[in-house]
Amino acid sequence: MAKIPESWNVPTPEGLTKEVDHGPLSLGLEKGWMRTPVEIKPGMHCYAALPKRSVALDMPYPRDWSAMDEDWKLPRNWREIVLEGFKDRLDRFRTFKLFMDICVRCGACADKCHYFIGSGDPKNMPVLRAELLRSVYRKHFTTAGKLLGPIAGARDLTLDVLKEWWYYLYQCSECRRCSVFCPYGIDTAEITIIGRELTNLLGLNIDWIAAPIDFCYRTGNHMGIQPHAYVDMIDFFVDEIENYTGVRVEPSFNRKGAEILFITPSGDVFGDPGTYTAMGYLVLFHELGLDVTWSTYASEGGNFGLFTSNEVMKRLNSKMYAEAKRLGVKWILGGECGHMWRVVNQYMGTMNLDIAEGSKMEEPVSPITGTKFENAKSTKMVHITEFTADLIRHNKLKLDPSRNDHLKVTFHDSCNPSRGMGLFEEPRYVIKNVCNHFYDMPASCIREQTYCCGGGSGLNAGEDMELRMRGGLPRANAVKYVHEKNGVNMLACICAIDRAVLPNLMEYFVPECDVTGIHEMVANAMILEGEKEKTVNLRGEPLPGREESE
Amino acid sequence: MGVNRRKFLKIAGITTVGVAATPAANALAIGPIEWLDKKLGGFTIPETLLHFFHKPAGHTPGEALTAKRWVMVVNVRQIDEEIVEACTEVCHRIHNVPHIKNPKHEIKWIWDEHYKHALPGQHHEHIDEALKKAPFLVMCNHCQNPACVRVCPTKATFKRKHDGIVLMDMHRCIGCRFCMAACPFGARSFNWVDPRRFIKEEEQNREFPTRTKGVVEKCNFCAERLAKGQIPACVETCQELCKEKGREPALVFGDLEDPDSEVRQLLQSHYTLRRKPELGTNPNVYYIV
Amino acid sequence: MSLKNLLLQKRSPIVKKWCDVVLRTYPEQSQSFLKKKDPFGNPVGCTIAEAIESIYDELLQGTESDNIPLFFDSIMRVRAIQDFSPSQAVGFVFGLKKVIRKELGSEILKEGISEEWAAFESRIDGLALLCFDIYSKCRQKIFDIRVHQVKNQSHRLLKMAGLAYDLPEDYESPGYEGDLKEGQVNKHES
Amino acid sequence: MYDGGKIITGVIIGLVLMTFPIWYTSGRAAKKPDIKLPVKEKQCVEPKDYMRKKHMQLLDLWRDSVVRVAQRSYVAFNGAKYDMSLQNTCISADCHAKKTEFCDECHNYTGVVPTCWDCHIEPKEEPKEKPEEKH
Amino acid sequence: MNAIASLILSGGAISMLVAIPFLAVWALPYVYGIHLEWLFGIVIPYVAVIIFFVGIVYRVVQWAKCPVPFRIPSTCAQQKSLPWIKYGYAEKLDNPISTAGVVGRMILEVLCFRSLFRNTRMEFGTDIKYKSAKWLWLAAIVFHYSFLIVLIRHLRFFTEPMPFFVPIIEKVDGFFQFFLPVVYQSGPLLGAALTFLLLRRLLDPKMRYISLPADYFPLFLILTIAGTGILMRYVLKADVVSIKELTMGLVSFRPVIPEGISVLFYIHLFLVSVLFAYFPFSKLMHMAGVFLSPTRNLSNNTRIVRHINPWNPTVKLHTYEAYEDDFREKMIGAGLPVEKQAASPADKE
Repeated sequence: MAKIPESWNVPTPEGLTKEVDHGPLSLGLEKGWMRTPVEIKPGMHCYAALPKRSVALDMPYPRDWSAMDEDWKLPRNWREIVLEGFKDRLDRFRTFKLFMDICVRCGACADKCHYFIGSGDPKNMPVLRAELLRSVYRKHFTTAGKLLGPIAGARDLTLDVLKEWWYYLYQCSECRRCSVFCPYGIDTAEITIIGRELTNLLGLNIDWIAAPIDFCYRTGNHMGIQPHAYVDMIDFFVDEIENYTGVRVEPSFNRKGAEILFITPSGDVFGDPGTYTAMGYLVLFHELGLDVTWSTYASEGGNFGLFTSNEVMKRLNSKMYAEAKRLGVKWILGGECGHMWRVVNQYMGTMNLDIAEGSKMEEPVSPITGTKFENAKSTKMVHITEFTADLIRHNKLKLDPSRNDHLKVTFHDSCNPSRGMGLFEEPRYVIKNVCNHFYDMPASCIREQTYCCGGGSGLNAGEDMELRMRGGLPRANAVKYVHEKNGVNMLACICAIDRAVLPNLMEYFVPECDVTGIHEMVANAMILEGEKEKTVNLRGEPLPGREESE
Repeated sequence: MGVNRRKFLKIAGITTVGVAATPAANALAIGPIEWLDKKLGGFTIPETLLHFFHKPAGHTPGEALTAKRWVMVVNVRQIDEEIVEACTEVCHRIHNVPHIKNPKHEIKWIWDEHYKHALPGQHHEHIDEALKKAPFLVMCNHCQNPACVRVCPTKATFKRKHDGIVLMDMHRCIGCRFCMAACPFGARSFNWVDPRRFIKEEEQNREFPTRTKGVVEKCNFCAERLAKGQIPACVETCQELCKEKGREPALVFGDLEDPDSEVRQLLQSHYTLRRKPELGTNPNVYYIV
Repeated sequence: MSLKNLLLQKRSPIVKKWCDVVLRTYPEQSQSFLKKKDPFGNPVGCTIAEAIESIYDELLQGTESDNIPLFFDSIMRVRAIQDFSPSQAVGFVFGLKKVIRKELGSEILKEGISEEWAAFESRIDGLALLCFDIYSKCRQKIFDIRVHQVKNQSHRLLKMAGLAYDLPEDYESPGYEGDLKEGQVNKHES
Repeated sequence: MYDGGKIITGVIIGLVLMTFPIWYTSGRAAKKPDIKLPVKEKQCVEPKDYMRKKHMQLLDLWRDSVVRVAQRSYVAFNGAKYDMSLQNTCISADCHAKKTEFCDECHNYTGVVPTCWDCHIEPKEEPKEKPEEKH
Repeated sequence: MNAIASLILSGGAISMLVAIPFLAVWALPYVYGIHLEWLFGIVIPYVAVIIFFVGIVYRVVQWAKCPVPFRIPSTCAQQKSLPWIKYGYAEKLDNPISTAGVVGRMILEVLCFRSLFRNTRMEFGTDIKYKSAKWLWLAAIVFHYSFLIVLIRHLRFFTEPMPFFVPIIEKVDGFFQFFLPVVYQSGPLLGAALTFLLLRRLLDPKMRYISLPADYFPLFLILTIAGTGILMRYVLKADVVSIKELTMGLVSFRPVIPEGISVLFYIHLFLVSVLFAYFPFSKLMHMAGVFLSPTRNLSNNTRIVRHINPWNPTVKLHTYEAYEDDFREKMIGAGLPVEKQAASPADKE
């Protein structure tokens, strides 16, 4: 008789009956989390970074390894490296040191994490995710922990602990939802960011992050698109726009002397449905006659360095100011992107503003309306929904929202612009002006309490689909609610990762709902000068009620 | 009773007497319980618990007047303005009842009422003129079935079991005024203002407490005088005055349950009325009209 | 009394216990959370509770309703992406038998309706098979999405084949001569 | 140190608030209560130590006994009988004649405000009390 | 460390802490004739208070020594943006750009526990209803304020004459004037809140999972302190005058050990000393830490004002020139402008 391969993990019949019939709840007899070893499961983590990714950025210890292997091929002195890195970061980040010290484990954050909600894995509670690091902090950096050990909640940094770190640090999308509810503002995202820096000291990145940073560093964008391909791609959009609207837009690239540099995540240029949003930008700029240029060098808004380390983030981000300075633009316009805007809002000025010294950059002013963007005075970068909302407010766009009448739209507040910036009203204002049917999701799922798409912070790979689906479940559930209640069939968002992750999530949980960027809807609603009669939208889909007129 | 309690304390070894033992006591041979008692120092069984289990703590003084049911008989025909004034004055003085001019804030324990208000059921137009105008002395009726007691949320007002007097425990009154609403005779007054301000220091009776702002008060049938073997102040004053005037006593106080008492005889020989008997509170003040 | 009436009578304890059977397949630490009645804060628990109740009601209706697959779908869609082996994911259906036996065992014997019960049991078995079908479809969907994602991401690029940038085979970092294993192609490429 | 100015200011404010009793007292020793004991009576109704700790509970017992069950005579530990009355027994000419020299000494010292005197009338004291207090 | 082990550990620790002063002050004099009141009444309290102050300052200084490289406030409301987009009081407080806003946010955070208050949840019915899940907030706020009031009330033992606010607080605290001595509401409330917080940790499996001995210990410690205090006030009556002599001796640096103080007081005082000494080494440091949390005490104005990172690293960049070198020919091929024209083929690698 053929044997069943062991890796199948087929349960025995006895095991099966056990699964169904559980005894009464044990009260306090369960094993403590410190003694529950991590079990790395497929579908719940991303593949390890390929060694070649580490070359351009000189990331340490590139090697061929896999999380499922017993041996992670760590350097011999890995403990010293991690502990030294830990200490170094304790001295450099007050956030980190403070967050290691003051948590009282009140549990306010426990059920706020979308991964915990969707999976029920207790180690996905933000407090416990942070405790994974805190326990090691206590053991190695506090007297009480050194003396009392597990009594003080301290434990040694062992290989199992490191694996546990890695597994759960890459199950956090750094969305900061827990931080909103924490009485001390402990930001688990901050802890995850630093924890991931530590894993990177040992070359333990995931490929979905390592590849984009590597590509971005060399080619300017995550996809590794070389300049000519980038231009080709946009040209392709130009043709499609002409096809659908009858108007030929003329974008320019790397053009010196332009007034505005436009930077958007490359996801918008190369992945559906972001591409339609990119076409939306093109239409908008053309219609306004904006003196704007795209750059192939700074062709990426997103910054996976945020998910890798501070230094990498800075290296990738520097291209924005460097390019703005080289081209002599007055200010930068940023496309719809999530973590790009967290970096721009919270890190860019601090990290790289010195690069812009001596450039022609000045406080952004909309050339169309004359509005000064005072809130971008220092960083000199304006969010495109701020820009468009201002245009609409000043009636500078000819809009026919009824062209979007077949859409019933809801808006997904992307984590980063929400809790790292506070961009709530601008996108809603734009949506409400370009379509007639807008329904917000319930209040505990939007704005500062918004749920993550489940694939943020570099976790939008294909191999961790189960993780993404679990994490996205609360979001999908809320969309399903408005879908059933209001017939919502379009989920708008202002984040390229959302546009990559949410379609999969919707396909699984709410198949009737599609995903769009806001500027796709803006462009669809715009009455263009010299346009032909519109029968299709930017996706080439026929507009209901208009197809016959042709 | 008190002696028993002391014994209990000693036997259980829970008194603190041992702690305070003087050197002389130390010299004496002490029993094991007292020794333990001493060693335990601050660790005694809480006095609060004793308090809980050992009410009452004292005993009734020997000279006290006692009865099963105190009643008062008022002979309306014998009362004149002078008697009313004297009774009111003495009552209010010894009980530190403030004299407040503002009728809204007025406090009264005993007062003069019109016949038609005092006995509304017995009133008609053609009643004896003299009766109509006669001063009519009223006070708390110390009802057998007091509505005020039933409504009090803190049991601040209560009926004394052994003699039927309805009393107020000012320590407990929270000023909710349910009792005032419940009392059909308007016998209760609420201290809207601090009463001490309205009692001249030289007129204070230092042996009787005043009240504070925010409590209800009323006639107590001079419970504090009964304890000392004295009859209520108004009765005493009235009887003296009546004697001077050569009248029968207008106020008589006594035990209704005692067949030989003066009140029983009066009630047998006279036709008496009580205020609002139809309400079923069963008042203990009787009027001879 | 017929089995149906008994089942109706004991509806709420049976539904509650069946729900508990499902919830007990989750880690103990999250069970109390899963019982919270907050459809947005606790979508998993609420979906399960709602669907279990509806399935039970439909089951009592007797007629093979079209709705049962829908309710199972809402549960299985969640469980298919969670940490369960297929047997664990589907096993809760059989739990209903055990729950009913515990609640009504003696009554079934007393009333002499064991034949009716046997028929009901085989209906539950049927439900389990249905549930397994749905589970498989959900898993299939996940794999479809996975494939779709890879296709979708490169679909524009494929239109202009050959333009994607990748490392040259012989690329070597100037300062670093580590044990790079070139040519090792991962299953995944962004 | 980063944000040193703000943090040090905060720490100093915190320290000043938390050390309030120390600088408020500023090293001077507080005057201890000085109780004037009765001249005539040598013995209270219960032993001194008992009275020091539990007089309030005794008085509570008294008041309930007097007001609610009309038992007014207290048998003291040595068998003597006392009228249970704060006004007429405790704070009377024979015993603790002056409230200010007895009750208030400890009560002011420990900051306990009894509600007794809201109703019960304290004994009269000569008005020369006040200048005496200033010494 | 599971819940039972944690409970046994912290419960055992508390029992020991009670036993030490009990045996030392109560038994030793009888058994060996040794009097240690001076140790528990004077030395240990002084040492504990010194540890408390030095420890807190040390910890805060340690935190202060770490820079705040980035300005990363959690933005819990609309940002300050275009003038016509609503930026009202709620926004100024939850997403501040000015110092005033930050101060307001911190006041709400520290005095009203704003973030815990946010904890709402929704329930389905025919309509969506918001149901607040504010028990944690309520228990936390009751606990902290009761504790504060209890502390202020204790000033009556540490000041002579008392400052004006102490009698006021006492009066408010004993408002209902029931029982004798008057029951201060803060005592039972403190006990109730602590019990709730403890039960919450024990009965909710996920709370039990995340709790450490270090979470149970302070709860037990404060409960025991409150318990001994309540015992002394209402039940086992302590000699308040002697106690005040001792405490006043402590604050005026003329320590004395008066006669007649019960052992219960020494237990109370010892546990308080333990709490003081334990404070700087424990999670209780959140008292100081809450003021320093960079996600709450910074304004969201990095796009308006540049924030400086003191250790802003110098990093290797991939410059445009290097980029153009990599892709020059392809760029020229695609019609993109270049800074340098293509080199002759011979120059190339």
